[in-house]
Amino acid sequence: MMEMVETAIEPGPLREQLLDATAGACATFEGWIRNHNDGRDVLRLEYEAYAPLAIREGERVIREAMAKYPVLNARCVHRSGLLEIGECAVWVGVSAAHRDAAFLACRYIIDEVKVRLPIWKKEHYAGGDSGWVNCERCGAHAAGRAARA
Amino acid sequence: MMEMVETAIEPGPLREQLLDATAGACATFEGWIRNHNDGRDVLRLEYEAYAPLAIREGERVIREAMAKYPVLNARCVHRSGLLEIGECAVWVGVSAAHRDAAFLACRYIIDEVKVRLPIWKKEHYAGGDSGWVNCERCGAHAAGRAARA
Amino acid sequence: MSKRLTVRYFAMFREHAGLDEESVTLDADTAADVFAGLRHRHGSAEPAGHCKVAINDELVDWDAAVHDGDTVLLFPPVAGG
Amino acid sequence: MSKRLTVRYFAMFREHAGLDEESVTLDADTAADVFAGLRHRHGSAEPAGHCKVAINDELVDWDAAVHDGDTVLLFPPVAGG
Repeated sequence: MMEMVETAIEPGPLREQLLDATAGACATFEGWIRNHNDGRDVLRLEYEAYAPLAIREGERVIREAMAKYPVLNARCVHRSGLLEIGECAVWVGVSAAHRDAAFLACRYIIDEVKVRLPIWKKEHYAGGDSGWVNCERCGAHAAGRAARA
Repeated sequence: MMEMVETAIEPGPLREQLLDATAGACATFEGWIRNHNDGRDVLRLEYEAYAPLAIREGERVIREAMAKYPVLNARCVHRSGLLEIGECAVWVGVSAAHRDAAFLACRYIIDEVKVRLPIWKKEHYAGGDSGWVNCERCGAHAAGRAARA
Repeated sequence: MSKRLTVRYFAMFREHAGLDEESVTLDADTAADVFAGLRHRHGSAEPAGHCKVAINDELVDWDAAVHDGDTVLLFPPVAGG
Repeated sequence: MSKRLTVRYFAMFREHAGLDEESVTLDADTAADVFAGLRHRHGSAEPAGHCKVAINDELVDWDAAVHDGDTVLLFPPVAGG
């Protein structure tokens, strides 16, 4: 199950939802806001998402993971809005009978979520400027606009 | 850091200890008691550990993982005693700047912990008998003794 | 053939266009035609292939046909996680 | 050469021996000799290689030397996690 939220992600209750008497393994992944990227000091991150499609594509990714690997439960939650350093931007959790499937499915989900869901992030730098991640070459006026923002 | 405990493992506070402003990724693994193994119904598991050496060897495994992969923090907690279905027997958590290192180090730690630490588990089956895991061929009288236990 | 479309811009595209959504009349057969025809709006000089597109809330390939009345969502390169 | 050793048994070995620890006098040069000489105690017909051994709380290889007064820990195949 895929969820988009605008408030803090709480791993505890999410993990509970993976519990299953036939599960021997649980792998989770969390993406945290770190204070650096590409050699620059990052102050905070702003996530923008188009939730209806992010949810639908996320559900598709989870279904693919469950078809590829023998897992019992798989969930992903992604946050949007303004996030501070150390906050959790995305949580993925998978339970399975055995650890191999749990690890592989968890990895598959986060890898696909990062490249397929309509989610964007804007880094706010220590210098006061900001920039959309992965968009360095998106627009002719990109650098100028970001610096003025 | 490696820890051996005799009470319930609580993932929440453990995860907190991995937090780091330079970390962008956190991978965790939990081993849960599942209700089946090798086609048999399992009622509960009994873990025996030789804690002094389990801790020392666990610390070694964690140091190896931190040397092999660029990670920031890594922890492992293993429980011993009688565990019921659904309980957590082992927790591994790793934080890193990037997810690749977090996943690989987490996987390395659980793989090594399972085969190197002096920890044993005895399965109690629905039929009333029990057996030490991985010890099917350990002792000439193994089967008979386990059945009588 | 000229079509009346609703176009939605996201993230950097939204910032460049200065708005979330607009109605346009455009000579376009495919999603790629829309992307190319609206370069001055979304501001990207990149090939469409680096971006994503949805028509009426379905992610589609760039060669998907657009029809009169469609809503076309233009997504800059994504960066989830 | 005959040595006075403290031997500790774990898990299945402990159950077979019926005790945690005992003092033995044994003709043994290496950890492997201890394992072989105490088969009737730990009950395992398996090669030592499937098991593990520690001397004075250090995990060692089976060809490690044992000395008078050592404590030898005999570990059946482990199964953590």
